[in-house]
Amino acid sequence: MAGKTDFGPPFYKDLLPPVILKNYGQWKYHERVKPGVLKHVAESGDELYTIRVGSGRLVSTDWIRDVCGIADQFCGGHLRFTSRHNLEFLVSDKNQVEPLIAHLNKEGYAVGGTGHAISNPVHTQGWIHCHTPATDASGIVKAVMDDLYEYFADSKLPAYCRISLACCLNMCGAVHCSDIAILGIHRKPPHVNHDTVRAKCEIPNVIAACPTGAIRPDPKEKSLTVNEDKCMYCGNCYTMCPGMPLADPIGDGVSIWVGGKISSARTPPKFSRLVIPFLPNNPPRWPEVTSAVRNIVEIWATHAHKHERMGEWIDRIGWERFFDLTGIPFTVQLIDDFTLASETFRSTPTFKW
Amino acid sequence: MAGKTDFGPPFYKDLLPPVILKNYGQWKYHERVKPGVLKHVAESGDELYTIRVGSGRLVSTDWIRDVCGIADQFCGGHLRFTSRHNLEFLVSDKNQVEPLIAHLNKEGYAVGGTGHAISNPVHTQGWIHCHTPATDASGIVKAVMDDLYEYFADSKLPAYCRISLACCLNMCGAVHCSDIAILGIHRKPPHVNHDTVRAKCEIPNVIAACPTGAIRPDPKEKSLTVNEDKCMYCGNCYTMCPGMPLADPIGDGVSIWVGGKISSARTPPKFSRLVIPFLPNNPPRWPEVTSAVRNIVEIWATHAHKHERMGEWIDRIGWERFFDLTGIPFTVQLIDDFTLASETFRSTPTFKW
Amino acid sequence: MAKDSKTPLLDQLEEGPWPSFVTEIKRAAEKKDSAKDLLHQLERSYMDRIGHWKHGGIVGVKGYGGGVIGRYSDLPEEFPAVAEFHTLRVNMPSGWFYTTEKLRELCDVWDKHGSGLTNMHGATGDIILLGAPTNALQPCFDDLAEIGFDLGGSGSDMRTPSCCVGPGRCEYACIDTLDLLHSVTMEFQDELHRPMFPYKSKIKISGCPNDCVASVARSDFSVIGTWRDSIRVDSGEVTNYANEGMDIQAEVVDLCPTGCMKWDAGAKKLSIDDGECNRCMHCINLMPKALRPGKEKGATILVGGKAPIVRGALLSWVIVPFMKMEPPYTEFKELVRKIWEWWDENGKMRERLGELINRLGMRAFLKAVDLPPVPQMIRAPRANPYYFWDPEEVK
Amino acid sequence: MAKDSKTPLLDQLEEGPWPSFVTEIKRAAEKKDSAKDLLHQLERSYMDRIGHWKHGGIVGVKGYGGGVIGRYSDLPEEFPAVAEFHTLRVNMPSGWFYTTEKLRELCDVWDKHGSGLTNMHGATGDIILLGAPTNALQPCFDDLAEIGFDLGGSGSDMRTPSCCVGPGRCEYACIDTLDLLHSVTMEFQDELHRPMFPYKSKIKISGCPNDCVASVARSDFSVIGTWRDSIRVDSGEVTNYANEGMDIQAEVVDLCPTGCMKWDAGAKKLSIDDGECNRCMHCINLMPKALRPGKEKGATILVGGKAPIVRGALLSWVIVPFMKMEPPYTEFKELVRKIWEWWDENGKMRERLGELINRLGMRAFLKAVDLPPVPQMIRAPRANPYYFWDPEEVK
Ligand code: SRM
Ligand code: SRM
Ligand code: SRM
Ligand code: SRM
Ligand code: SF4
Ligand code: SF4
Ligand code: SF4
Ligand code: SF4
Ligand code: SF4
Ligand code: SF4
Ligand code: SF4
Ligand code: SF4
Repeated sequence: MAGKTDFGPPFYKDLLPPVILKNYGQWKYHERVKPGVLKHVAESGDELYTIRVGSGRLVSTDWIRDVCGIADQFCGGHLRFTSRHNLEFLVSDKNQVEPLIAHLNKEGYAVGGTGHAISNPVHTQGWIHCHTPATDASGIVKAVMDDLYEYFADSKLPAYCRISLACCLNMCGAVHCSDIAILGIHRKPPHVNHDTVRAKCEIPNVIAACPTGAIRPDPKEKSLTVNEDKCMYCGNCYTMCPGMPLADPIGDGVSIWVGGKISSARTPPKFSRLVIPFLPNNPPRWPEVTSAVRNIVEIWATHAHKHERMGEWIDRIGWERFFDLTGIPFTVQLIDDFTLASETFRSTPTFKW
Repeated sequence: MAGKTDFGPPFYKDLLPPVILKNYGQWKYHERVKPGVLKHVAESGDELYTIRVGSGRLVSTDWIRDVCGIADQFCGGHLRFTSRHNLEFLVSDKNQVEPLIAHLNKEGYAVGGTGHAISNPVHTQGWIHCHTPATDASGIVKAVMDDLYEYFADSKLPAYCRISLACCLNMCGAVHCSDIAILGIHRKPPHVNHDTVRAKCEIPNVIAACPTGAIRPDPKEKSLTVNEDKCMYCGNCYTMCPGMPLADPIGDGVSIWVGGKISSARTPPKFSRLVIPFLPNNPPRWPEVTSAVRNIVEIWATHAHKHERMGEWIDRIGWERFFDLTGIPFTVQLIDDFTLASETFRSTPTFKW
Repeated sequence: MAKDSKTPLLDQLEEGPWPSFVTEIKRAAEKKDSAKDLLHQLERSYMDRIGHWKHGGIVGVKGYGGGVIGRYSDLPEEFPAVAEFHTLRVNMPSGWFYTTEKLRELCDVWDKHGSGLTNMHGATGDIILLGAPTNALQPCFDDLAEIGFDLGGSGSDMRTPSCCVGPGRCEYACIDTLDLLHSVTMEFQDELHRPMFPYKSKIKISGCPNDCVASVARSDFSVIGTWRDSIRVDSGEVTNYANEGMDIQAEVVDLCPTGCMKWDAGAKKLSIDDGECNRCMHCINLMPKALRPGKEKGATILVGGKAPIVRGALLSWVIVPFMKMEPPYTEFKELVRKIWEWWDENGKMRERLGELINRLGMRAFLKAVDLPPVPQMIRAPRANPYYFWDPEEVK
Repeated sequence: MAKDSKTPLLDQLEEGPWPSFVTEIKRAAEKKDSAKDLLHQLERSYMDRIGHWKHGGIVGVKGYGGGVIGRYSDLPEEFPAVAEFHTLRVNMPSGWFYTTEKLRELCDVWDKHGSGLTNMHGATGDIILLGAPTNALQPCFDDLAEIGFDLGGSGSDMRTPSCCVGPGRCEYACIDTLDLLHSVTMEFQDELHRPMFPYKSKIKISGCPNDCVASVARSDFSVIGTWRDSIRVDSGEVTNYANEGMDIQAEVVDLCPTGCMKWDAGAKKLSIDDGECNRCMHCINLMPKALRPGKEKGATILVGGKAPIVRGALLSWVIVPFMKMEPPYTEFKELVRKIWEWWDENGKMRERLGELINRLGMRAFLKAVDLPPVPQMIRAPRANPYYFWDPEEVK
């Protein structure tokens, strides 16, 4: 078979459970039976129960075999994953729902994440596998979700609350439109290793890669220099050139962004916005991060109207009130100075004290 | 007295009528008595009536003497002008109000412009006195206001409607935040007159003045060339250098912008936005312009809620609906492609058909 | 319109209810050749659909670098009386208040030296004396000085500042706009009269957020009156408005942008959660007899407003949420000076203050002029992760 | 946590209710040295507060330019089993549906060649097989091919597209997301597997404006299902929701962004002015039994979404308000090709589609790909007067 290419992914129809094949595109409505459990009803009257289970995403083949075992037992050998990396058991026999949940509870699986909950944080590689991280991904996510577990297991928030994490501002976690985004940031310019630069890097490409024009040729060294005043630690140069690492135990850490949104329900998609410019990397449990996130979640949950997402709530009360209520200090880093900065300035004397 | 400088404008207190001097800063409330007439009542109980009169702004000393005569007769020799160049007669004796109005009507003055009206269009020099105009100012304003006179003389609109005009995109009329802005535009690049450029212009300054970088040195001519593809006819180069005129009978004309706002009442200030990219210069009465403006005013007046400014109405119904209702064709020029363009694109599938 | 009229196009603009500038030019033309030539050159423009003025050279009066706009006809042979046709910008009094006496003096001077045509007023606020030859400028200014009228700004200087009518006639005024304007104008006479900056700089002062002088859109420094405490409510008058037919729920409460008002239609009682009010003025505008701004008054200072040249129009941005505004306005004047200094040091030619802040960043600006960052400055925090750290902070 | 544990920091992450990735690594570590070294290198990172991976060189499998991310430890002496630790991106099936049989086959292959660790799934949607040495890549791929799993994208190619569950389980689906995804993936196998573009290009497909696959934020091509006709209303079910305690006025009508709904609480009657509805989904989301999308279904196409590198994050922009989406999806595929061609010709290295449109202007883009300008493309028209004219138009 060697040499076979471009045959594409497995054909989805071969993988769908019978109830879906039968009712494909003929779903009529759904109900949220209880946290972690959805019921979809087809035009035909057929029912499909979904039991959602939290996943650490970084899983072993043993874990996959475990959940396959469960799917064999309760779901006719079918399961799926969600766009946020949760696992979903697809049950067509209503009588299997409670036994499945009991089994899952017994085995310690995390059932939840539906409705007005905090679902699985989309996240990235961090120190597990990437070369540009400013923080770890899986570790913070684990710490944050342990802390916020009640909001995964129950649907008691005013609205959806999507938390995402990216370990550097490449933002593989697509955190930029999350209710709460946790973003690894570097705070020190790259340290130029001239030997590596000479050996491994195409100098014009590295210069071109810098969004702020901070990189200049260093003709003497046949290498590069960085104008440190202009560098905002994006790591673009490092992606182009291994001779410019910027990771640093003191410089690196985490920033918090809030109010983003993807769906167009009620209000259009929004970007998340910076509210805490830096929290230190404090493994294994990043207590500064978990408590900052919990504070924001809880202040929002207390003050928001029903169905009001984080960003919708802030739009209603105003950012000045957000900082007030959360007690988060307003610092100069939060004020934009990139390309579209002027759009974020306030051009009216109407604001709250 | 020659050589006296820096003595500043006349001291305002020397020019205020007695009723104002007495009640300065002690005004309690006002009423809009009828179109063109305001009544301000002071804490002391004193009353001040304002009768507002439209002005063409370009007036002769004879006219000034005329209105001074009226002010002597009815207002103890006091009058003022407004920030939109209307004339205001300040009457402290209630019994003079009706006689004054009768007199004004008899003499053909335009009384009105208060409340939910179309007040005097702020405008500029045009062909009267400037060197960069793409249209005339006073002529269009006269034609438009003749046409819309009913909305000046009466206060029958849903809300304020501020019309402004600027004869080139320097926007001396500060039209950029008007409910309806009439803006002169050039559509042809400057025609370079090498002799004048050599004689009168500082080449580096001219190059630097071009916002799009369209101007290059022409070493052969010791002058300049314009990359016509990059030129958007702002006239900046002409302001710096008389050797680059861009006025043209066919190229020049008028564009229409809507939905701007200055006050922070209800909603923050807004920029006006382009809805008609070009109408020809058709003096003396610019019929295309007057009918375009009337159409917009009337569609707005018919559809807006009470107290809803043009821009607030459009924000509520959406721009797609605005084009629908007004029948104005949507053309590619309306789509932004300047610095902040991406902020104006629609990032949601939610819109109206 | 006479058949043999020499201005058939313009003549059509003498008809209709709106006051006619053509009539005014004709009135002046009866006395002044320059006004007559202006009329005919304008008629030519109406035929040609093009202006007939040339770029102005630098003209002016002794001791001043600005205040006069030079202008030359491009058809000087045909219209010799407007071959030179410069305008003087004359600084108006605060709030555009006049006595008829003062205005007549002005007319006399202008009839003596110029075209007899004016703009009452220019878009910046000046009295525009429209058209005089070069040699008339100095004598005209000398006579103006005699009657106490000084020139306004032009070129790269502080332009003539302006203000709304404020305490002169408006019950909403939270600051003394007329006095502040006069004080500022007198303080900065040098900056007004002698171009010294990278580009023009404008100051406009409005007594409340209605911003009747459009400061937020067209001045580098926008001063807008506001208050820190609660709206003053006269419940009896609220009831009166309701009784007179105002739909307080629909017209007032539902349009309140912060949703901080409640109307109890049965009890005819209005309540305001003042902590959440953003002082937009809407409710006060609708019920001036019943509602008034609070008593702890001052101004919000915004900077950076401007028209599109060169990098796009800007609305001013909040940089000081609240400043007390009492004579002699030292805090405000010092802030203006400090900002001008920074702009002067860093601005490129033809770069307005707002554009400079955009180029160097709000942070650099705030640091340079020593203002603390507060959330009132922004509509929203940044959405991009491209922010800088001072090496001092990274320890 | 054992006192003599060699991973005291990571061990703390085995506690707590959320599933533990540490436990997973340990499980794999029981069988695989690479997993064990990963664990210990990670512990080191937790101590050092810094990553220990080096920039990856180019590694891959025969015939493909992408699909593998090279990765090397910067402590290869200490952790030799992860000295080379490349990941394979394996193209997932539409909607992430699996049979246990298929998954077990996958596990077997991966246990044979790699670390036994995976991401189910990567942020783009691939199955990530996390960590194998260079020499294992080809054999691993060969075995994957055997069981019908192909590689996904990496580098400057089309990335593995993804879609929401759509008609598989969701009553809101206005397009067949699963089928469209499969069809597109098969159509563009070459673009997926062989980097040929200025930079990466992503396609994501959501069945309705809820956008459960976050296409608007993280794909160059966002396909979002919608409808052209009216929301289907089952009045009886509306009444049921009301009877069951839903406050339809407050929860539904008041939150409708267009204000196009009315609720007659007495008659329990809901009416929708569908002409003004913008299909935001809110009311349908709240009352799925009572309200359903219309019947004339298709998709809105948006382009340009991306993360911040290099010029800032972008949300996708509407370029086709409505397109029918029926197999074989020719219109959509042709549009994608046309756009890629334009991007390929004009884009600089590392310039995503959205950035290119920003640089050259939406107008140039629309012209090049032959799409008519419509107001649905914009939130608002331009506010600046800096626009161009084609000399042809100026006559
Ligand atoms: C399974 C999944 C699709 C998939 O193909 O995997 C899915 C499934 C459903 N979504 Fe979703 N959404 C899924 C990711 C998303 C995402 C993407 C994301 O979070 O990254 C979004 C956009 C989030 C955002 O706006 O930031 C999303 C925004 C929605 C919304 C809009 C919520 C809002 O009010 O803004 C709804 C409507 C609702 O909740 O009633 C919705 C509704 C639904 C419904 C009720 C649709 C249906 O009728 O079946 C499904 C059950 C929701 C639930 O969890 O209670 N789904 N949904 C995804 C589950 C992810 C998870 O494991 O948690
Ligand atoms: C006289 C003048 C100030 C001056 O120093 O000259 C003035 C005077 C008043 N304005 Fe104004 N405004 C004046 C220009 C403006 C401007 C500037 C402009 O138009 O260029 C604005 C901003 C316009 C905008 O937002 O685009 C302005 C926005 C307002 C508003 C807010 C309207 C809104 O709802 O957005 C009010 C409140 C109201 O109308 O109740 C207001 C209210 C008032 C009041 C009622 C204030 C008072 O209590 O005395 C005055 C009478 C208004 C009337 O005409 O009915 N004034 N007002 C200006 C008259 C100009 C004219 O001749 O028409
Ligand atoms: C006379 C006046 C228009 C009028 O008919 O009222 C005027 C006339 C000119 N303006 Fe203006 N501007 C006038 C108020 C304005 C305003 C409104 C304001 O001040 O509130 C603005 C917009 C606000 C602002 O400054 O941003 C304005 C923005 C401009 C600009 C663009 C500035 C920018 O930064 O975008 C230019 C271009 C330039 O400076 O080269 C300009 C340039 C000019 C020049 C000097 C043309 C030039 O480039 O040489 C015009 C001379 C015309 C002439 O021959 O008399 N004028 N100009 C206004 C001054 C009268 C007065 O002093 O009272
Ligand atoms: C594995 C994955 C994160 C994860 O843990 O899930 C990932 C990992 C990397 N991404 Fe990513 N990206 C991953 C999804 C994303 C996403 C999300 C998405 O696709 O929906 C984004 C944001 C959406 C977008 O593309 O705009 C994303 C935006 C980036 C960027 C910034 C791109 C931009 O235009 O802003 C980079 C920087 C680059 O390309 O140099 C990047 C670069 C990288 C690199 C290749 C680092 C590099 O510069 O060499 C990372 C390799 C890590 C490793 O060693 O495995 N990755 N990356 C995701 C791919 C898994 C998969 O195939 O399923
Ligand atoms: S977000 Fe940055 S550090 Fe994290 S996986 Fe992506 S590129 Fe690597
Ligand atoms: S980290 Fe980013 S900003 Fe700094 S030098 Fe590298 S590319 Fe430029
Ligand atoms: S808008 Fe332009 S043409 Fe009109 S007066 Fe101002 S600079 Fe001159
Ligand atoms: S008109 Fe404006 S864009 Fe055109 S060349 Fe002159 S300065 Fe440049
Ligand atoms: S800005 Fe305010 S204080 Fe000044 S005139 Fe207008 S309403 Fe009165
Ligand atoms: S001033 Fe504006 S925000 Fe304050 S109560 Fe009145 S309407 Fe509401
Ligand atoms: S995007 Fe719409 S169709 Fe797709 S799963 Fe979400 S709600 Fe259903
Ligand atoms: S889909 Fe949205 S806009 Fe349409 S009726 Fe429902 S809530 Fe209103």
